Amino acid sequence: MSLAEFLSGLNSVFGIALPMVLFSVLSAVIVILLFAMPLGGMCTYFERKVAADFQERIGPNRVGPIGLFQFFADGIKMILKEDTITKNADRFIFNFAPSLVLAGSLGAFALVPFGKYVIGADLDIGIFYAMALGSLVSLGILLGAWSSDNKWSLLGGMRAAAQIVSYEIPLGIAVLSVITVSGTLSMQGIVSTQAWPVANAVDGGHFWNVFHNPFLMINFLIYFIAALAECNRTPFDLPEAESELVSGFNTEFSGMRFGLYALGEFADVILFACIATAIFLGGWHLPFINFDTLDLGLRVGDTDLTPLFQTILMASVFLAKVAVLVFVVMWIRWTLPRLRVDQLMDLCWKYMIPIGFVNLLGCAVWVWVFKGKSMIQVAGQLLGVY
Amino acid sequence: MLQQFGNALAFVILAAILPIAILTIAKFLRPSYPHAGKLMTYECGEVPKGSAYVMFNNRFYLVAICFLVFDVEVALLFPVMMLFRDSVNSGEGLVVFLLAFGFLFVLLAGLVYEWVKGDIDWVRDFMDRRKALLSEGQYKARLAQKGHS
Amino acid sequence: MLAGLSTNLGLYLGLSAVFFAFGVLTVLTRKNAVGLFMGVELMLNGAALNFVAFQTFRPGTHDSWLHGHVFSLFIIILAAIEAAVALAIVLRVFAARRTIDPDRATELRG
Amino acid sequence: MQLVDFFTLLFMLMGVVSAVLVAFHPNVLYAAVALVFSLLSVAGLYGVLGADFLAAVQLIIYVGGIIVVILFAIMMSENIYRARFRDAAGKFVIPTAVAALLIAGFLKLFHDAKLETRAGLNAIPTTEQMGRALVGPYALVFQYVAIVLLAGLIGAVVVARPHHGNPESEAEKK
Repeated sequence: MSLAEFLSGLNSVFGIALPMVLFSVLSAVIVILLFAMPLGGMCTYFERKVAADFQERIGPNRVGPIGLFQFFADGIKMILKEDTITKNADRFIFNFAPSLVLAGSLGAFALVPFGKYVIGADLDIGIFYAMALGSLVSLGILLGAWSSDNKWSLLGGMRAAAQIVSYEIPLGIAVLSVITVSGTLSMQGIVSTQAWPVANAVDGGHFWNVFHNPFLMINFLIYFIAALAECNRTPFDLPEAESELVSGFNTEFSGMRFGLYALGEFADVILFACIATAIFLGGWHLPFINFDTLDLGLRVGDTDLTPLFQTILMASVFLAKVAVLVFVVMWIRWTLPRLRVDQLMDLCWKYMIPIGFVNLLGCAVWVWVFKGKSMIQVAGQLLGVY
Repeated sequence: MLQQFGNALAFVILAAILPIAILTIAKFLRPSYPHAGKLMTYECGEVPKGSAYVMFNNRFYLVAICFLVFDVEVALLFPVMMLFRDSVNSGEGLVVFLLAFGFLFVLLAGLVYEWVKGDIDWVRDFMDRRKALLSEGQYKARLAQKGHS
Repeated sequence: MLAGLSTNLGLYLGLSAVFFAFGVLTVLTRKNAVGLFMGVELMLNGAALNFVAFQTFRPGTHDSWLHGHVFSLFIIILAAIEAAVALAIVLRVFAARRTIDPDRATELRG
Repeated sequence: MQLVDFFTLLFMLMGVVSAVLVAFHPNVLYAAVALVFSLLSVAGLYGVLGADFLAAVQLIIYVGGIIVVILFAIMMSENIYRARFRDAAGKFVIPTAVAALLIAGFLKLFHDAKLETRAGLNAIPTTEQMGRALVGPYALVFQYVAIVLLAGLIGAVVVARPHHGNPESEAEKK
């Protein structure tokens, strides 16, 4: 009874295609439990190390070789801390709100394209579904703040919800301009249109969307700023501003509940870095070389190992870009001061939305004039390369 | 396509169950000595008075209303803008362009209206900043019209 | 036992009927304006589900447009607009009357 | 039995139970949370029926927009959030009878109609087709909805505006 027989025997249980079910549950477990959560934890450590370097101090180096296991220590401490639910808090909603917040941020990791065929769920409405899950986060924060029956957490929760809700519009406009250029909603489709342009290839890529046209560059900045605001990161972390609102909507959370919200925030930062890399910075594409046509010629026995190495190469290129973006987010945290509420709302409604719409119009005109070609392709044609 | 939906659903279900699982695991591991002091809502050490649900600034509702309308606009533009590149290649790009941006500019008029009327100013009676734009006479007239001293 | 559940049109129509009926029930029993509005939302969802079910089970024979899906898309959009206006009215009534119990906000005078 | 049948049953049960809660729960806030679950179940059913774009639109506009607006409205009216008023059960008799009659009538109608079943749900992506419909036969409706949205936006903002000399600001001054 070898494993193969056991597995093939499985798919007749109740007639459900069990291997497919196992595959999807396994991919969910791997991406969420082995990628999103540990990386979220590591980010807390990286953030403190980066902050230490900016302020010329050493940062955590007690736990583990250079403090690498710091976040394990934090995690265990959080779990062992007492978690009190105040007397007149809504017990049911108080326990149910963090699962909404985490469902929104961790659930969208299904759409992160690590490699050509390596993606949680290659939906045809990829990026649109990611924005839909983003709306669950604001609902979870609002319910969490409301149910803790505390003036400060309610005000902080309302401000956080108003901020996240109103910054979803510039985010949507930036994604719209990417869709105008790439023509498809599925994440793998958007990434595949960003390959390095090959001379008169039928469906060749037009290199990274950021360099597709000048309007899309500006919309990348708008996407990045709106993503910062969505994750409540400085300079938009007014809802948790320690000084004014006593730590905003998570005033009443203690113990592991607070740990979950902090983990949710970092999972959001990583998620938006991954999505920004996938739709703006060309996912796993590098300039000048196209991975899928790269034949490494690695053959062991009769199995061709090229696809395996290609996938590893693609995933590492993708994760390198994500790391750069996450570093920039941390970098911004220790350089920019915090915005007031009215500056925050003015920036969104009076500056980012109009600029986003103008750049969306610019993108459409560019696609119409140059028939969807990017700056690089047009320049190549002028220089006679393509 | 249903298989991809199944994968996405597996992600969402796992992500929703995770916090509940972690919290129940943590419930057994952690100490729990609730006494009156801990169970009071935190109010910088004071005894909390009054309910937490005070009536507050209705700027939140104007933001919620504006968000709803512009979110609908973005959601409606998604399928149309997705078609735009193919329609340009197949020759009818102008029609899609005019329809999409006609829709967009009608709603942008709403944003301009609110901007001019000062509805999306977060601080009510934002007249002092507006004063810089108006001449002295216009500002006095504006104040008189609003019935201020 | 569960075979063919998802491919049976009657179930979807039955569910949309249940949604609609509970929407009517919510409108009749809720005491405040926001509760009424939730009932209307349930009714709209029941109708939209009906359109989508018929589009999937009986696609148009003479053209391949997704009429049912587009129709329920417009239902969702107009429900959103209705929510915006309803919130504004509820805000006004609450500011003027300090309560949003429809029974007590009956006078039409200013 | 396909896995999709299991999820269809799950969504339907979730929908019915949450619809009952929306109608009968004394606390309005819990009714709003139940409404969230019924909207999620309808979004799931759209997914099963193959309308993937509609499932995402439902999530974004309903769960991300309307429920947030409803919660804002509930949070503002403070006297009902905690009110676990147990009003007279009599209030539920007539409406429940009306609802039961409605459900019985519809179910009988659908039972007699011998509605057809399909071999399987071949789900094809619908976003492209929806976009073509919005630009094709429904182009006029598309522009008309823009004007309705604009009217709704300006109307809601004017009504919700706090000052500029309407009765509310006099009430504030008194």
